[in-house]
Amino acid sequence: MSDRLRAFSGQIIAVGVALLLGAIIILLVGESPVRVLMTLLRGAFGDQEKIAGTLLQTTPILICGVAACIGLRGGMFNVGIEGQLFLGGFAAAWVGFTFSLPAGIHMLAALALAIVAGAAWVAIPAFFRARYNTNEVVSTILSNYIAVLLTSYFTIFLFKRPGGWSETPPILATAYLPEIFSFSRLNWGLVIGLLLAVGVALIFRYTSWGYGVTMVGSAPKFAEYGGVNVKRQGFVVLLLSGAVGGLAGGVETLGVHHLFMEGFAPGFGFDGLIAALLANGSPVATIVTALFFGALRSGSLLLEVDTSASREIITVIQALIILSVSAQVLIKRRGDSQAGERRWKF
Amino acid sequence: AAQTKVSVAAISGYFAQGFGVSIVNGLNKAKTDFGIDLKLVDTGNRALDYQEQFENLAKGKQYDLIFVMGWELVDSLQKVSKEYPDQRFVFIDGVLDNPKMIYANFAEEQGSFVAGALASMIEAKGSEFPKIGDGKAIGFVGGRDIPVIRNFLGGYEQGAKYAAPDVKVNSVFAGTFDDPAKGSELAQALYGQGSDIVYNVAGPTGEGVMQASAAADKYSIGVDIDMCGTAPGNVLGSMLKRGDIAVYTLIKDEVGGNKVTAGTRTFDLASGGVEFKVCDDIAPKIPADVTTKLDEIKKGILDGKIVIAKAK
Amino acid sequence: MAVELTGITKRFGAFIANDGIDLAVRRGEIHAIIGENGAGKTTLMNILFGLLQPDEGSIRLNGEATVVADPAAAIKAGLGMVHQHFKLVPSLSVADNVFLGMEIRRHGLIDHAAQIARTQELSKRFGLHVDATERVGLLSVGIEQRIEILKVLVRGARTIILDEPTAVLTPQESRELFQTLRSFVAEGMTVIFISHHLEEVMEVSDTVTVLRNGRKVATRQTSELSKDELVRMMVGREVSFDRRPRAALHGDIVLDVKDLWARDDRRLPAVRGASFAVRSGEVVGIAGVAGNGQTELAEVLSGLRPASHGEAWLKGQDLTTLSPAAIREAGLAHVPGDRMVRGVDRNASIAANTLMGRHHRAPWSHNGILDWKAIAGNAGALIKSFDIRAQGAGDAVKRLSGGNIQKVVLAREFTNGADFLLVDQPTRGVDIGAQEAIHDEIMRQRAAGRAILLISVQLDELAALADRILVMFNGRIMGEVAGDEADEDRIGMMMAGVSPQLEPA
Amino acid sequence: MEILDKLINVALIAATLRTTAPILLVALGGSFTTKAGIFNIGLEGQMLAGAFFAVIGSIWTGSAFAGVACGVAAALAFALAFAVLVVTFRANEVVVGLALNILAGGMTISLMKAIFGTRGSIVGHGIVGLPKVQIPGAQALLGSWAPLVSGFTPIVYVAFIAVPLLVLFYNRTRLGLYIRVVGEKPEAAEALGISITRVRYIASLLCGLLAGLAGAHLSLGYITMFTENMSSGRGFMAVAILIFSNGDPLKVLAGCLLFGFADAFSLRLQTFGFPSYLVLTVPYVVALTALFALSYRARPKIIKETLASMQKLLSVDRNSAPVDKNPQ
Ligand SMILES: Nc1ncnc2c1ncn2[C@@H]1O[C@H](COP(=O)(O)OP(=O)(O)OP(=O)(O)O)[C@@H](O)[C@H]1O
Ligand SMILES: Nc1ncnc2c1ncn2[C@@H]1O[C@H](COP(=O)(O)OP(=O)(O)OP(=O)(O)O)[C@@H](O)[C@H]1O
Ligand SMILES: [Mg+2]
Ligand SMILES: [Mg+2]
Repeated sequence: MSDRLRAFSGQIIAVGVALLLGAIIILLVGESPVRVLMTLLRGAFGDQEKIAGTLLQTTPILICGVAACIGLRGGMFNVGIEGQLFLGGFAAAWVGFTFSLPAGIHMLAALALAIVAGAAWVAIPAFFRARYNTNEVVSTILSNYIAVLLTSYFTIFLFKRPGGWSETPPILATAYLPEIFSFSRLNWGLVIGLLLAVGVALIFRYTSWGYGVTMVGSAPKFAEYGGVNVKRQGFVVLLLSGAVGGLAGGVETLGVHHLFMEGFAPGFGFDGLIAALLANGSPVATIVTALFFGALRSGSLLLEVDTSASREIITVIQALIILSVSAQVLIKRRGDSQAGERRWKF
Repeated sequence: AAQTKVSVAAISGYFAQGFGVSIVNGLNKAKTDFGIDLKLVDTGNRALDYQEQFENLAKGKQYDLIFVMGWELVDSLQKVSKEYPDQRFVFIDGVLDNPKMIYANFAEEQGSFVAGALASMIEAKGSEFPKIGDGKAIGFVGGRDIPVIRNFLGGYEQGAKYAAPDVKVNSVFAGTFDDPAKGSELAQALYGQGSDIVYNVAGPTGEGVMQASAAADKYSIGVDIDMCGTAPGNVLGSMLKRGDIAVYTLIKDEVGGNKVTAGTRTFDLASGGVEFKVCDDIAPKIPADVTTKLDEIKKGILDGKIVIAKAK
Repeated sequence: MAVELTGITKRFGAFIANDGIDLAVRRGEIHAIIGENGAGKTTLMNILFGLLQPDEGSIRLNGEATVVADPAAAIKAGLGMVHQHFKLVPSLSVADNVFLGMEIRRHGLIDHAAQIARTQELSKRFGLHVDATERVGLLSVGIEQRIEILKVLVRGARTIILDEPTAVLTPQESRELFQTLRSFVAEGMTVIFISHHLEEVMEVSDTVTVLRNGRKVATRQTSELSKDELVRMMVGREVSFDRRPRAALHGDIVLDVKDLWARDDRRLPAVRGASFAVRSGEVVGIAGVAGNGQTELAEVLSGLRPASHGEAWLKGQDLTTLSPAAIREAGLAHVPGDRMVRGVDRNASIAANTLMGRHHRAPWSHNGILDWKAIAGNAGALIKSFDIRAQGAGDAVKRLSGGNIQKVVLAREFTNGADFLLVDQPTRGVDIGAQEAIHDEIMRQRAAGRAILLISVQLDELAALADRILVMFNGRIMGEVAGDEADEDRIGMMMAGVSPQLEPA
Repeated sequence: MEILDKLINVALIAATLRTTAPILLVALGGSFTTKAGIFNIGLEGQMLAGAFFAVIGSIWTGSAFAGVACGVAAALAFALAFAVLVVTFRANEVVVGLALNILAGGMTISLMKAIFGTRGSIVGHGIVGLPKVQIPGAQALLGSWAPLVSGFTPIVYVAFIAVPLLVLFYNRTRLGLYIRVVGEKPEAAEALGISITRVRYIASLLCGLLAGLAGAHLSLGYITMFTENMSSGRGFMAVAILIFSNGDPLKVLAGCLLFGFADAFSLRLQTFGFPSYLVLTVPYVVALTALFALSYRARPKIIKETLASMQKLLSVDRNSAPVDKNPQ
């Protein structure tokens, strides 16, 4: 237990170091770190609407983070969540504006297709990873670019809303994910994300399948020896990860935008991956890290209005946090072995 | 109540690109001239963020006018303007169906028509004009394939057809406003295929087009702001979309106690909000017949004889 | 004195691998170092060669006190080391490998031609025949070793350390090697070598140093020693070639292997036409020098490696057509040879480790849901019954000592209710107390009517446990010896590739 | 025919060379880390930092070459951070690489806003671009083929000349050899007193050097400006190429030419009425297809090797090996 405590305190220290570096950079771009911090806090938690706004930002990061966690558990780096999110978002919108179905069923159908689209999009990289050991990091990154262009093509050339900007027709209200409060766009997507995080954690902890997959990720040869079909589970894990990535897109479409547009939700896939990495692959801890990133994002919206710093300073801080966390755990572990474990754990 | 100090905010994801730059220029000029409070907010590119950003601006009731530029902001703008009916929003570059808002509408198809006409007439001269081959084609590089850009292209094509029907227009899109290298390659491809004049409507991507015209020693046409300086000798002219004039006039009215009210202001060839400027170093080389014809065309547009279809 | 080590102590965490070792090696002698697995031989040599730094103690080379900060310092002092695992670069040529780190250069560029010429010249001079232009990846282990020795020679070594040089060699290659070593000594060089083969130590060395549990037991002139004395010093007790008492209870054939072939990772045939059967209540041993196809055989039987030909029937099912999971279902339990990689997840708890392979089955899970209470309870029981020294089932496996990790593996595999136990090197790196316990457990399993295939490089282990011993050489089963007639000479001959039919003893 | 002429001509080849150069440079940079056994997904960020600081340096000093030096220095700083984290702290290289990419993106935008007041792009402001090198006599000797050898910025020549230099480097120099050894068999390097850490640091920095040049080429050579994220995935393309070329300079060249060509060719396809968004996916699709196809092809090679080894074995072994049951 003290191990876990030490890891946790290390994580906190690392975040602190990153924030300190961030403060220096803020000084460099000519702003006051204190003012930036206060603005961020106000922007993230200033009133109930702001808090809801933070949770709204948290939702896609959380769901993408869970998608990443699923992959990481099985030793797979799904860097393609971004693309899966775009395709899922488009698929959900397509169901939403093409069919008319009873409320609820319509929404579920749209989410289902989003899930299928996400899974389908990762299927080819997953197949090649599982069968021929093709590096999934590169193949999923490259497929992101294709996904974004492809959904733009669908949107602009095939389904453009007449007279509108580069966007599809709006989905029918029957497909909406209901909002939770009257004063915010915050919707049941957050609940889906939370349930998903807890559910995935439980599945990994309490099912035989989850045990096998965890072993594939942490000790593949052991898993193979124990009769786990390493290749198949690798494929399945990437597929599930992609499915959840697609779901994230569906949730954004049905809960927030109610249509699909160009530049739908750029960067959430990466944010989610980072949140998952920071949480060391634990879906429940991802709730915390996603909330942290959500608060940063949401706080940053006030940053442009109230200070002269760019919102991108947030991105810089995020990157610094990841870097210092990835370094600090290793300072401790450095003496452990000579060979160096190059797994995703850091 | 007469206002002692006017406070203005502007929000967009495109302040760095040609048209955005000209808006920022206008705002800054207004700031210097009238001492207004000015806040620029960059939306970034995440659709999820837009609505909160509008709310953050509108909530304090601090800004008299909020200028909004960019079609991707429309959905959020509509929602927020309903939530804050007292807040005056100025939507730049288009007209929406909300009658309570202020619209600054630009007739970019008019300027593009002139650009197309000039380009095709010069192309039709063939080798009489320096650097022109006998390909009888002109080019167009768009940023993303979206309605506004299509409207530019439409005007350009109609103008070309009107002035020299046998000159072909080759149009391509970079798919992005942020990849000048791609813009340069696209332009060079067009030049390589015999289009001697390329009109760019592609933000920073288009910057690559301008630079390519210098590299290939062909012609380019700039957009939004005066781009004659980017490749002297190779830029025929620029289709100016005077965002600066639009915001400056609106703010001037406001400061002068003449409150800006809902409705559409059109900035077109007639009002000088859109204008085609031939570069000074090129102007003397343009044959007289072309200049005459061009003036006729401009007049035709002004008195409504020439009707330009807008792209949907 | 070529080498003098005084009071060398090396700790890895709490574990003491070398404990105050003194070692003196005279110039011009062949000095053998022996000891059981894990006695600390490699560690000591690594310290001498600068790959590890001692926590205490000092080193004198050629009479001078020396700090061997890194291998470069050792090389400079005239030391050379041929490692237990070869350190050659497969994609480079022989000459490039030989000169790696001391390339011959002209105008700042590596002069491949000169390197090749020098390598040919050296190889001729020392009788180490190699083709300097070949790529190392294509060569056999025997030749790889020659290259390693050339590497050492070209660096001007006068004292050569060889860590288990014969473990991977055929007897003939070993003989050639020793001839070479003797010629070195004749030229005034010094040789230190580590070996597990007592005969070759007796035959070749001038002096022997015995290590046990990280300490030096003694250094003696070889000529004054008998093999028995050596063995006693090594293990600290008389080796019992005593067989475990047993009742004959051979039952039906459980495993029937017919003409089985398989390839190794280099895609070369590693198992070649193995045929044998194992009955219930029987321990069949497989003897052989490491690397003669035993590992591959075990992997094929457990489904981890495809067979290229042949069949292996386990209770009516052909294992070669089944997945590892299906083979487990069919009734196999497997104690893998490389337990750290295959046998456990070091970072997981003991409880999680006892789960592998049966996580789909009651009582560990019901309908796909794990029952962690039952799992922990079961693991606790195993900890008790297998005498695993741990604080509890929640302990991470990486905190256990090697022997206890092995017991975790055994505990899991032996309680699976499988009819066929595939046991690969069960006592490698395990201390003597634990060895006894493991042997007891294997005999208990035999008494319970399991069919057991025991792979081991330790003949005494096989002699003690096996009812029959099969000897593997170069992928083939060379012959069979009844356990109670186990005779080291006969088995040794077969291990060296001499077929008993061809050369009747 | 006329269409073909319009599509495939000297201009297309020249365009291919231009589009190839930046990817080639960054991929050659990655070759160092690949050969040294480091998976460097951070190329994209190093390139972007190089592009940004090259522009800053050029504005600041008024000299294109000083700008290039600034860009290279920035990329080196990123490479150094990468090396410290990955080599010394042994952090996961994918995590560090991705984080550095994100850092580069955020930092360039923040600095742009801090320095120029707006984000987006930097044009004008006195940026001095690299001059174009006109090879004397090219026009006279080659006529219409002259654009293939003349009229590029110096870095383009550097990129292509670097290929044979790297071949020489890996085969004939000590450092090159050590980089290969450290990547292929670190134990061997360690045993011979070659410092793995030092070699990996050097490889990382060499990588930063070329990635920085690639970035500077984008913003001062290819065109003269900087835009947000102007590396546009070229670094990732390079990583894809590195994976199936294993960092061998000639294979890297082949891969880069393939993508350069796909890029240049697809841009031309648009003029024939193909939808722009689909055409724009072509380079990525080509990269992915190549990645998949080449990892698929790794299979038959194993079979061939096996056959060869079997034959070798059979010649000494009288017993004939049986027919494969499970050809893998
Ligand atoms: N780097 C290390 N970290 C922790 N323990 C180590 C390390 N290296 C060796 N040991 C331990 O030190 C002990 C001695 O190891 P060493 O390799 O010297 O044994 P050995 O006598 O060479 O055995 P073998 O005959 O199996 O080669 C072993 O128990 C081993 O597990
Ligand atoms: N032991 C080593 N570990 C790591 N890198 C090394 C080692 N020895 C040399 N190198 C690297 O190899 C490169 C060449 O080293 P070398 O010692 O040949 O340099 P040099 O002697 O100055 O060369 P020259 O004098 O021939 O120009 C250097 O970059 C050096 O850093
Ligand atoms: Mg050993
Ligand atoms: Mg050893």
